This record gives sequence, structure tokens and C-alpha cells, in this order.
Amino acid sequence: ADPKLGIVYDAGGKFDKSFNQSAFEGASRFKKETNINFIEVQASSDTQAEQMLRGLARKNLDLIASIGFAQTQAVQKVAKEFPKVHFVLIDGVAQGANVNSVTFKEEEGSYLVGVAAAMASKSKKLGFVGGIDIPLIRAFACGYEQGAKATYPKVEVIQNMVGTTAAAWNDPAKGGELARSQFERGVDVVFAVAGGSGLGTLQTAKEKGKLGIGVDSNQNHLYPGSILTSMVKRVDNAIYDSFMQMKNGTWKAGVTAKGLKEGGVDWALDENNRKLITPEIEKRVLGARKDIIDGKVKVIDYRAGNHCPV
Amino acid sequence: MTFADLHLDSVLVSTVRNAPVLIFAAMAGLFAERSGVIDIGLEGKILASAFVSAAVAFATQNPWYGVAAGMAVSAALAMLQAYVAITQKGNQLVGGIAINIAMSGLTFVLAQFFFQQGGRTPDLGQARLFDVVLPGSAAVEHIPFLGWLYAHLIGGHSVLVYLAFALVPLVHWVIYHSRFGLRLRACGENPHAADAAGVNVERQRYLAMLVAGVLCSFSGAYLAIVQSGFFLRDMSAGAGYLALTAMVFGNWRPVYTFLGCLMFGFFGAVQIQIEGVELPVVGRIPGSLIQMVPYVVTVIVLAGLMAKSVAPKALGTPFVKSR
Amino acid sequence: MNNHDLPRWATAFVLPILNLLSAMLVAAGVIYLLGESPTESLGILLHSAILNPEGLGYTLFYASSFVFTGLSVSIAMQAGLFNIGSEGQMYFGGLGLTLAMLAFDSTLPTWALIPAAIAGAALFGALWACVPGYLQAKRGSHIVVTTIMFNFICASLMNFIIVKYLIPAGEQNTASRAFSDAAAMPLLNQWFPVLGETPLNISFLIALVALVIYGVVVSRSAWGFKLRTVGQNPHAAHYAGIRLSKMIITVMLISGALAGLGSVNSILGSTHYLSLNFVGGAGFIGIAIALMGRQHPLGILLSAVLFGALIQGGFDLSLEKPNIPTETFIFIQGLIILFCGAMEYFYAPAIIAVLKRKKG
Amino acid sequence: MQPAVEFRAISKQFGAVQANADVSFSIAKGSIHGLVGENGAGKSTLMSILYGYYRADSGQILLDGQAQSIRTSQEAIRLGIGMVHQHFMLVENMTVLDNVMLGAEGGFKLAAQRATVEAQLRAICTRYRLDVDPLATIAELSVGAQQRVEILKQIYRSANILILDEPTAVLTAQETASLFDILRLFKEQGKTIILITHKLQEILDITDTVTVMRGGRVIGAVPTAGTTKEELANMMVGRPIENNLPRAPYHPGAPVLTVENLQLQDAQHVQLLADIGFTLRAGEIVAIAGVSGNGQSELMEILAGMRLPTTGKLTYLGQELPYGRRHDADGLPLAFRELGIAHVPEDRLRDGVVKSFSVMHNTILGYQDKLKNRWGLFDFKAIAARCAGLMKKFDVRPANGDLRIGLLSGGNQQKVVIAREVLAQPKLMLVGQPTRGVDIGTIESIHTQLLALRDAGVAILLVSVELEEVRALADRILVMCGGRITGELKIEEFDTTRIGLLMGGMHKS
Ligand SMILES: Nc1ncnc2c1ncn2[C@@H]1O[C@H](COP(=O)(O)OP(=O)(O)OP(=O)(O)O)[C@@H](O)[C@H]1O
Ligand SMILES: Nc1ncnc2c1ncn2[C@@H]1O[C@H](COP(=O)(O)OP(=O)(O)OP(=O)(O)O)[C@@H](O)[C@H]1O
Ligand SMILES: [Mg+2]
Ligand SMILES: [Mg+2]
Repeated sequence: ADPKLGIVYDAGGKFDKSFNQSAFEGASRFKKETNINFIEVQASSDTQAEQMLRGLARKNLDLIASIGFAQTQAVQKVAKEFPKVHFVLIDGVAQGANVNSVTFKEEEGSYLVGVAAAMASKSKKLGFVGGIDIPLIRAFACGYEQGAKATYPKVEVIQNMVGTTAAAWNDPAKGGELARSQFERGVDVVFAVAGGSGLGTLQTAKEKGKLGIGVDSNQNHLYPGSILTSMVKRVDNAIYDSFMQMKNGTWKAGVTAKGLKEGGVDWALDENNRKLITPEIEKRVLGARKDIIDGKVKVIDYRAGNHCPV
Repeated sequence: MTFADLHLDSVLVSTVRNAPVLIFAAMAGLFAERSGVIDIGLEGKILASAFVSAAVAFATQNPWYGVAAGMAVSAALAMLQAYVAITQKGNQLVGGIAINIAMSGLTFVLAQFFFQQGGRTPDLGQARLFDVVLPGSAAVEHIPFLGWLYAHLIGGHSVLVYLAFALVPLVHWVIYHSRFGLRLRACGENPHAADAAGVNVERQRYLAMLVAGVLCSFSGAYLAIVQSGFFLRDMSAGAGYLALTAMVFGNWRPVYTFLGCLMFGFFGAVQIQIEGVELPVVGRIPGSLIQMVPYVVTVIVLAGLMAKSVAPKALGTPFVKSR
Repeated sequence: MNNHDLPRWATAFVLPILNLLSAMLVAAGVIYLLGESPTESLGILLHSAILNPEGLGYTLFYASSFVFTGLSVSIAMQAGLFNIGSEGQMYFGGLGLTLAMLAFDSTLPTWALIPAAIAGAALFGALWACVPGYLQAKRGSHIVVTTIMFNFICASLMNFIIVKYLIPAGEQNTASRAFSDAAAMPLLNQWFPVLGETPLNISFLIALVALVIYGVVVSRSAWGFKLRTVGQNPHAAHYAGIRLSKMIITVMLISGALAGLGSVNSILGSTHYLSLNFVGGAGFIGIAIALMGRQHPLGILLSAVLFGALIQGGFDLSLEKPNIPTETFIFIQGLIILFCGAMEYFYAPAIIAVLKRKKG
Repeated sequence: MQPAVEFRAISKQFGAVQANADVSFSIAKGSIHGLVGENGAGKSTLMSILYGYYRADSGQILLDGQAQSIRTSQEAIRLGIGMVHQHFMLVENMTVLDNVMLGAEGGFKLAAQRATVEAQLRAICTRYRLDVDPLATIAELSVGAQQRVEILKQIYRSANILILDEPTAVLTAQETASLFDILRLFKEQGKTIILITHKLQEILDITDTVTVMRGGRVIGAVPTAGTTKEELANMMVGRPIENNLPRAPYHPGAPVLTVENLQLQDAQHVQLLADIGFTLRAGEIVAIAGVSGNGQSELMEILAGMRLPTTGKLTYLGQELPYGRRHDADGLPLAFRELGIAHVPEDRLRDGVVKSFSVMHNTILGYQDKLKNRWGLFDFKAIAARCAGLMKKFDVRPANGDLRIGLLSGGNQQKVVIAREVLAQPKLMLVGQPTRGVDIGTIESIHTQLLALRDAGVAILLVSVELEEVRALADRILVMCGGRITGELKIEEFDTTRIGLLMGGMHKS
């Protein structure tokens, strides 16, 4: 029989232009290919996450995907109550014999776009626009800076955060304003890791004739010619794979950290940014990519010690 | 850190660019509240007009149609608020908050229904308002200071920015030197006196709300068509409440309210500049703490310098002909 | 016509029901336009929020927090103060509670932890309200402005504190560590197993007690009389020898403490840890609840339950009906506030006309 | 001749109250028509109907023989009706000029009009000898000056029918006299004037005919020439009114309050009170006479603890009043009340009552801490009983403690306030303008209460601008002018001219 599947998005919702949306896309792809449906709900608070998870578990679902680290505790608790139901948690690590925790090495992907940014920049001043000042966002920033500095040690990275409330993910005006102010300080490439606010950043980059870097999904198509690349975080693949494994009976519990090697993160090169990525840039980025995969270069995860080496 | 690190030029330009959202909404609130109707529903009207103006500008590929449509919707919401506050004599705070909450939900549902992009409208592309380039900007560009002043601080903004700044003297004149303003103030201060003097209080308040609705729509249009180039759910991000704050801060007077808006704009811009910068004495302030700068400044200014705020006396009380 | 001419049963029951129906009618129209059946949707909503005991448990769980924020806004409103800061006060109250739990949850037993949590939450909530209160009382700084500012300031400060000090090493979640099992509010499902796995806990009972105390204090006590006098006529309050500034500060402290208590339900009742932006708008909903409930204890309770029901029912509905996004319920909340809170007398003329025709 | 105004069977009901019942009478053109009646008789309601403020439930109004339906004040104004309301209808934070222009601006742009209107106003002020500065802000003006602004407004608009609802309630004798001069001028110009007042002497002085109302009905309409005060009073109240109330002989007891060298400066260092000194003894009523705005209000506020003096020694029953080391008067009135000082504030709507509270709750105001039990709660049964007793004793009408006090007539509100303060059994009673806007029947009862209090040994300090009232109540009279006491008289020396001179600041050495 077909597996019964479900997704619980976190407070950002399935259209957050970030990992929730990516998860939704992966599940949709699975649905299209297999014609197997899935149930989806959004949990606006941690309490609701638990409620939703339990609600879905009671429906005897086979696999429930929980998107976002905010659901960690809820997954842990509900997984214990329903040992027959399988869970996959994105961006967090939960204990349990029936839980597969998937985290991503955002720092590795960010490193690559940092390399590309440092090379593409003429002023050697790079910008970073984050949503809220939390460890996850700092991991992006830190990887980005490592990549940039490894390429061009004197490069300067200016960082700004949009805000401190949930509104910080949906404030394109502020996202744009931060980019503008960075441009006025000489920045010419900006990496936007701020959900919907980041769209304002990319839009401003296009308007001002500067370069933007997208995040999570491949955002190159948004403003072809002015988005240098995107740091893709393949939550979609993670979900798609989980669902597939469930269908094929190969699903396994455990903890997976997906980096470049595992195809969890990457940079995006397609027809939309082909012209921006010169052969030198491409060569350098691919080189760095290989070094990381081979373990020659070790990108430090901000979250490991709560500090950034550069 | 040196003075140059402050990037004062960038801060000033940023202030000019950020203030219009607040100025339009605060001036809107001023009209409503000077007539005696509390307008806590600015946020909802901004959001509604942002959505409608982006959607219409996209559909017609003409930003002006977008602005006009936003105006119509924001005015219609203001009329609903007026009907609640004036005709139904309902609680004005409740009416305003209801509009805020309802619009937060409805704009998302509609945006999703029409565009299927997760509560976002498509990018407006060319259907945005143009920036005004003052004649001869290119020529003076390289002259130190003056070039910057002319081409970047004064010139180079969207038409709506100029409208916002032009609005301030205009509102001042209307409030203090026109018949409309005289009656408006009388209705907000002592509607019974206005009524006894032959002023139709309800009509005056409806008119005030209409003006408020129209002015507020520019705020939304500016956010969507000028600043962002698309609509995004909940993109007003508290601008309506901040505008209301600027108005109270300015003691319900146009020029002081305007200064309040500039202050928010200015400290918002300063906050961007000092994020991550090594400051004298305090050193590097963590990003999340930097975010509170504009708000802390407001509280300090309010507590330290300003005299007691005096709201229009009849603010919030429906006009009932009885003692 | 005059609204005061209406009989009591009409203002107390007929009008609210008609208003609720109107809001539901508009909502039904929207649901219909979204391509779903309104009657079926309403059925699901009702079943999931009220009829199904577990759903009711959740409804009341959400309502418990709302009662506290509603009370927080209401009590300040009695003194003529519009406290928009309950959101921040509840958030900061959560910090107080968390600090108390982090310090004692491994050493103290449950019966001591709960009072400690309540004290911590109330203390920190009050602390966050005291500056705006003081500035209003002594400097005349407008409370609406200062409390809005303090919401923003609180968000920044909490962001800083949680990220910098509270996230346990190696954790992703932007939250403090989970407290020990001792630090949990007793759940009501111990006594009422029918409630199933709901986080409904004794906070609900505390909320009910708080409502009763609020009602008695406001309308039957000398202090409440002073409070209302300050709100209705500050000149007369001064004449009566009521200390205006002390009253303003005191009531803001109480208001902040009540908002802070809202965090006990959501943290100790359910998540057992403090997370970023955990308040999620409960403070702002408190404003709507206070206004809709007319600052009356029963009104506050009913509005809180109504909002809880919408949140709870909305989930299940959006689960069953994928065409109806959760945001639809935000819109419906707005409609209900509009019809029941702001246009409460919309149908009064019609009812008066009907009554007159019957008499005449 | 066609009457200017004719009321035909006007009825108006507010809830259970029949404010006007079948009111019919007419007013001759070019006459001054008096309208008298007890508080709540329905005078203001009737005039509000004429001014389009309320709509009558039934009945008709004819102007110059034409039936008119006046639905709004705009329509009334267009028909040439002007009204000076019982409670001023002025926008306090605007100038006199703007207040006059409001509703009659003459164009969208004010700037051009302002200059011409200002010139016109100055001309009117000279012509009618009105002392008003068109550029002054209303809030800065004394009550008398505000009254003049109301008159100015009507002259400017040249109303043909002018309604004046208790215009003299807050005026001094001189101000009243100059108002009447203006009214006579109007009359010469052929205007019709309707004057409502509780002061029967004024009716006799200026009106041509007078209509008496009671309980919403017209009791009688008589030519002024053929009537007397006693007859009018009798028609109004339904019983004769005693002018000279009996009182015990003057035997003052020990000093209750001694004021020495009291000074008061405001934040701008303007001297509001200077060198005030007097002694008040048990069992006497000392009245402070004077034109309002000469510091009486401030003196009362200081004595009630609502304001701090700048310097001065105030001794109450042998101990100094507790102003010391306070930087504001927050909460001080309570301490004073506990010492046995009761206070009937002169602005009862602002200070004395909470309009939205019931009568019963208003009887608690100021004594909330005395009436609570040890749990801090009220025993509403006892309080309701207390309120009922108090309403009965002081004849508050309607005797319903659950009614919002805002719905009571001014006189009845005042009775509630006085009753509340008397009930506290004070040793010192401060009374400000106790009968402002109050009908003669109620004045009589309020005066009786105050005299009874004096006879019981309470020291009473009375501030009143009504010399009639001062004469009826006082044992001694202090006259204030410009923040100083300009003279002191015993009641036997009562002499209107001499008091008038002292009120004008003229010392008689
Ligand atoms: N808007 C109203 N709502 C309810 N009752 C009212 C209203 N206005 C007046 N009344 C009642 O109608 C009656 C007549 O009031 P009105 O003000 O006309 O009396 P009045 O003769 O002018 O009294 P006064 O001498 O005190 O001015 C009173 O009993 C009053 O309480
Ligand atoms: N319509 C009214 N009915 C009753 N009292 C009124 C009315 N209008 C004003 N008052 C009050 O009457 C009092 C007299 O004010 P006024 O300014 O003329 O002189 P004052 O009180 O003697 O002295 P000061 O102006 O220094 O306070 C004020 O307290 C005012 O608030
Ligand atoms: Mg009257
Ligand atoms: Mg009166």
C-alpha cells in the first residue's frame, strides 16, 4: 500500500521563501511523480507543533516530516508516544528510534557563494543581510565570510540583521534598505538570508545594478543577470528522499548532516547566472567545492563553538 | 570608529527614503484624530492599499492605476471605520484593531488566491514609480557636497517622496488656516461647541476619515510600488503603529509629527550603520541590541524633553447630542 | 430610538448572537469563494473546537493565556490607560519564569516550583511595565507610545538574551533548555481523562480565579473604585484624595504582572522551555479581548474562549480543507471583532422596531 | 402682531422622564421673554428643541407664523436663531476669533477672513462695551469673559431670535448689568430674546413677559409688570419661598482655621495669592466675596489640599496643616478629609462628581476608604441604604441611587455633593459656589442645610459671587481682589456699594 505521509511546517508557513517552502516543493515533486498524496499543516507555536504532530500520528501516518528546529522538542515527545510512526526532522536533532534528524551544513554552501562573491566583487566589499540574529543565520554568515576571506583575505563583509520579531522575515522594505545602505558603503555583492525580507534585498540589488545572492532554493531566476548565484539548501531533496525511502521501504532512522558531499547544500549555476559566473569564478568555486568534499578544507560551523574564526 | 564611519550622507539619504511610509500614515492619523476619531487602524489600511496597489499595478502594468486603486480601497476601509465610529457610535479602538487583524488575514488569502505565490504578488518589474532625476544632476554630481546634496539628498527620489514632504506644509496650512481645519479641530476638541456653531459634526468627521483613508493609501503604495516592487504578506511590519507613535509624539501637530517620523527614519538609518561597527567606549554592540536604538531614543526623548502630550479632548468619544 | 430602551435579554443575548452570525455569514461567503462548503466547514470548526473534548481542551488552553493578557489590558483600561505592551510584558514575564526554573528545577519539588514560576513571571512582567507606568505618572509620557516602544525593546533584548545566554551548547533551537519534569503545571487530563493529550492545565483554573478576583476588586472594592475614578475623571480623583501617580504606577505593575502570568500557561503548561517570540501575538489578542469583553470578567472569559476556539478550530479545518489557508481565520477573527465589538448595536434599531410593532 | 416664536403642544420624553409635556406658548416679536422653573422643569430641553438640537416627539414650532421643522442647529442658525447654552459651547484651545468664525467662516481660506472678522469684532466690542480680546485663547479667559464671547458670537451672527440659557449663573452683578444693557439694545433693534434664569430679580428687571414651567408643563404665562417674585416663586415651586431663613444668634466658638501670610505663585512666578490672613471659628460662616478669578478658587484648593501653597502658616485646630515637604498635592485631599475638612468644589462637574458613575457611587467619592470593610470591599447594601437616606434628607430628585449622576439636573447633582460632604460630619466645611445654576427651591434647601451646619458648630468658609447668597448666609464677609483680601465686614455692615468698591480693589482706609 502507499505510505501515508504528512508535513508540519513551522511558524514561517509553507510560503516562507525559505526551508518550509523548500520542503513543500520536495513533497510536491514526490506527489507528482508517484501520485501519492500528503497532508500538510502549519504550527504557529511550539505548543501547536506538538498538537499537530500528535494529531497526524493518531491518523496512523507512516511518516511525518517536521520542518524547522522549533519542532525539535515536540518531535522528541510525540515520537516516544507513537513508536510505530516515523518522523523526519529538518534542521534539528531529536532523539528516538523512529526519528531521522536531518541537518544541513549551511556553512559549506555559504562558503562557496562567499568564494564566488569575493571574486565577483570589484570593491572587495561584501554584504550580508540576515533575518534575525540567531545561530542558524550566523552559520550562514560565518561560512560566507570564511569563503570570501579564503579567496581574498582583505575582503570586508558588512552584516546587517532585519529585526528581532517574526516580522523580520516579511519586511522587504527593510531588507531593501539594508542593501541600499550597504551599497552606499561600497558593497557590490550581497547575500540575503532573510526569507521574504531577502526578496527586497535582491530586488534592490537589481535596481542598483549590484549583485545579489539567493538562499535556500535556487533564486537565480528572480532577477536573471543580477543574482550571482544561490546557496541552495536541499530541504526539498531531503523530504523527497525520505518520502521515497518510505515508499520503497528503505527508510532509516538516525542523524544525517548533509553537506556538499551529501548533496545537502550547494551553489546554483544555471542559464540565469551563466553570464555572471566567469570561467575563473567557476574554476575557483569548483576547486573549493572539491577541497571541501575531499576534506582538504574544513569549514567551521559557527554553531559548534558559537564563534566565527574570521 | 571615526566620524566617516557613520556615513552621515548615507544616513540622511536613507532617512529621506524611509520617512514617507510614516509621514503619509501619520498625517492620515492626524486628520482622523484631530476630528476626534482614534485611528488605530492605520496598519490595516496600509497593508490593504499595499496589496491592492501592487496587484492592480501588476495587472495593468501601470503604477498610477495601482496608486488609484490603493486609494479607493484604503478610503473604503476608512469609511467603514467611520461608519463604525460615527454612525454606529461603536468603540473606535475595536473598529481599528478589527480592520488591522482582518486585513492581515485577507490580504494574504487574496494574494494567494490570485497569484499563488505564497501571499506575494509577482514582481512589478517596469510597473513601478519612477525616480525623479533633477535636471542637471549629472553635471553637478562630481561637485563635492553640493553635488551630493542636489543629486542624491534632494533629487533622485520617487515622486511619492516629494509628495510626502510637500504634504507637511500643506497639512499644516489645512489644519490651521482653512475652514476645513478649523471645523476639524473644533470637532475633535469640543464637538458640542462645533455643533452649536452650525457645523455638521458627523459630516466633518466622515470627511476627515476620507482624507485619512486617501493619505494612508500612499503609505501602502509607497511600500509596495516604490520601496519593494511587490506585495508581501504583513509587509507593513508595524509601520502603522509607528506612525501613530510619531503622531502622539508630535502632540497631534503636523510639523512635530513630521519631525517624529524623521526621527524614526534617522535612528533607523543610524542603527543600520552602527551594526557591527566598533564604537568608542561601548565597543561592538550585538546586532539584536542595536535594533532597539530608535525605540530607546524615542522613550528618552519623550521622557526627557517633551512636555505632556495633549490629545484632542473629544478623541475617542462618539458624538451624541446629550449631556 | 435609544439603545438603553432595549430589554436586558436583548443586549445580553440576542445582539451578540446576531453579531456573531453576521461575522460568520461574511466568513461563510469567503469560504464559499475559496471553493469550499461553508456549512461543512462550520461543522468541522465547531466539532474540533468545542464538541470534541480534546479540541475543547486545546481551546481552553489557548483561552487561558488570553484571559491573562485580556485581564492585563482590561485592568489598565479601567484606569484610563491603554496598555499596548502586554505582548512585551508577557515575553519578559517568560524570562522571569525561565530564570526561576533554570535556577531551581533540579532542586525544588513541583509544589515549590510552581509558585516560584508564578512569582518570577509576575515579577518580570511587572518590571517591564513599571518604566512606562512611571513615565506616564511622573512625566506624562503617553503610555501608548512608551508601551509600543517597550514591545520593540523587549523583542530585541530577549533576542539577545536567548541567543547569547540561554541556548544550550550544540542546540539548534533558539530556546532555553527544557526544564525538568518537576517544573510542569499539573494537567487537567489527570482528573478528566476525556480531555486526552491536551496541555490544558491548572493555569485555566488560576485564570478563572483571576477573573473572579478581578471582578470583585474592580467593582466591589475601594481600590477598584479609586481605579475607575482615575479612569473616568482624574480631576475628581484628585479631589477625592486618590494618589494619581501611585495609582497609575500600581495598576501598570499589576497589568504587567498579569501579562507575565500568561507565560506560565504557555511555558510551564506546554513547552517547558522559553523560545524566541513564544508569545506569538497573545498580548495583542489581549487588547481585542479586553475591548470586546468590555473589561467585564465574563466578557473577557467569553471572548478569550471564542479566540481560543477559532485558533483551535482553524487548524483542523485547514487540515481537512486545504483550500482554506490558516490565514482565513485571522480574517474571521477581525470580522468577529468588528461585528461583536465595534458594531454591537447594529441590529438594535431593528429589534426596537420589532418590539414596538408587537406592543403597538 | 404675529408672534416671533410659537410653541404648539411640544412634548419630549427621555426614557422615563417626560422633559416637556404639551408645552404651548408664544413669544412676541421684539420682546424679552423670561422662562423660569425648577431644575429639571424642561426649560433647556424646550430651547434645545427650538435650536434643532433635539427633535420633539410631537408638537409644532412656528416662527413668524410659519410652521418650521428644525432638525439641526444649522437650520436653526439659518432661520436666524442664536443660542447661548447653559454650559458654554466654546472650543477651549482656540482663540476667541476662531470660535466666533467657527461655522461662519465665509470662505475656505481663513487668513483673509481673519483680519476682517477681527476688525468687526473689535468694532462690536467697542459698540457694546464688551471687554474681550479677539486674539485671546478661551482657556485663559475667566468665566465672565467666556460668557461675553458667547454673546459676541451671537452679535456677530446677528441672530434675530436669541436664546440665553442661564447666562447670568456665573456672572457678577456688574457683568449681569452690562449684559442686560446689551439685551436692551437688542430689543431696540427689534430682536426677540428668550431669557432663562433662576434669579427672579432679573426677570423683574428686564423681561416683558414670563412663562413658568414645572415638571415639563407650562404652569402659567404672565406679563412681568403684573407679577411679583413671591408669586413667581410660588408658581415655580408650588409653595411660598422663605427669603430670610431663620438662624441661631452669632456665637462663634474656638478658632478652627487660622491662615497667616499665605502666598501662592504659579510655575511662571505670577503671584496668585498674596498676604492672605484670616481666622475662621467654629459655628460661623465666613463668606469670601469677589469677582471670580481673583484667587478665591486657588485659596479654596489650598485649604482643601488640592494645591500646595508657596509659603504661609495654616493652623487647623491647633496643628499645622500637613503640606510640609511635599512636592505635589497628590493624595493630600484625603489627609485633609481625615482631619475633618469637607469640601464642596465650585466646579462640581469637573471635580465634584464622576458623571458616568451612579448617584450611589458618587456618594462614596472621597470617603471610599472609610466605607470599606477590613477586606477592602464595599458593603453595597449598606451604602445603598446610606445613599437612600441621604437622597431623602436632601430631597434629591429623582430619588433613584442607581441613576447615572450625569442624568440628574445640575441642582440635584449639587444636592448630592453637599449631602455627601455634610454626612461626613466635618469640623470645617469649604463651600464653593454652592447654588450656581440652582433653582430657588433648591437654593432654599441648600441654604437651610448650610445654616443648620453652622448652628451645629461647624466652621464654614463660603466662596460665592452672589451677594444675595453672601447676605443670606454669612456672619462675616471677606472681600478678595487680585489675590489679596481687600476688606472685611460684619454682616450688620453689609453694604452692596462698599463691597462693590472692595471687589474692584478700592481700599477704604
Ligand atoms: N439627554 C437627556 N437624556 C435623558 N434625560 C434628559 C436629557 N436631557 C434632559 N433630561 C432630563 O429632562 C428633564 C428636563 O431637563 P432640562 O435640562 O430641560 O431642565 P432645565 O429646566 O433646563 O433644568 P436646569 O434648571 O437645571 O437647567 C430633567 O429631568 C433631565 O434630567
Ligand atoms: N458653566 C459652568 N458652570 C459651573 N462652573 C463653571 C462653569 N464654567 C466654568 N466654571 C468654573 O467656575 C470657576 C470660576 O472660574 P474663573 O476662572 O472665572 O474664576 P475663579 O475660579 O474664581 O478663579 P481662577 O480663574 O483663578 O481659577 C472655575 O473653576 C470654572 O471651572
Ligand atoms: Mg437648563
Ligand atoms: Mg441649571
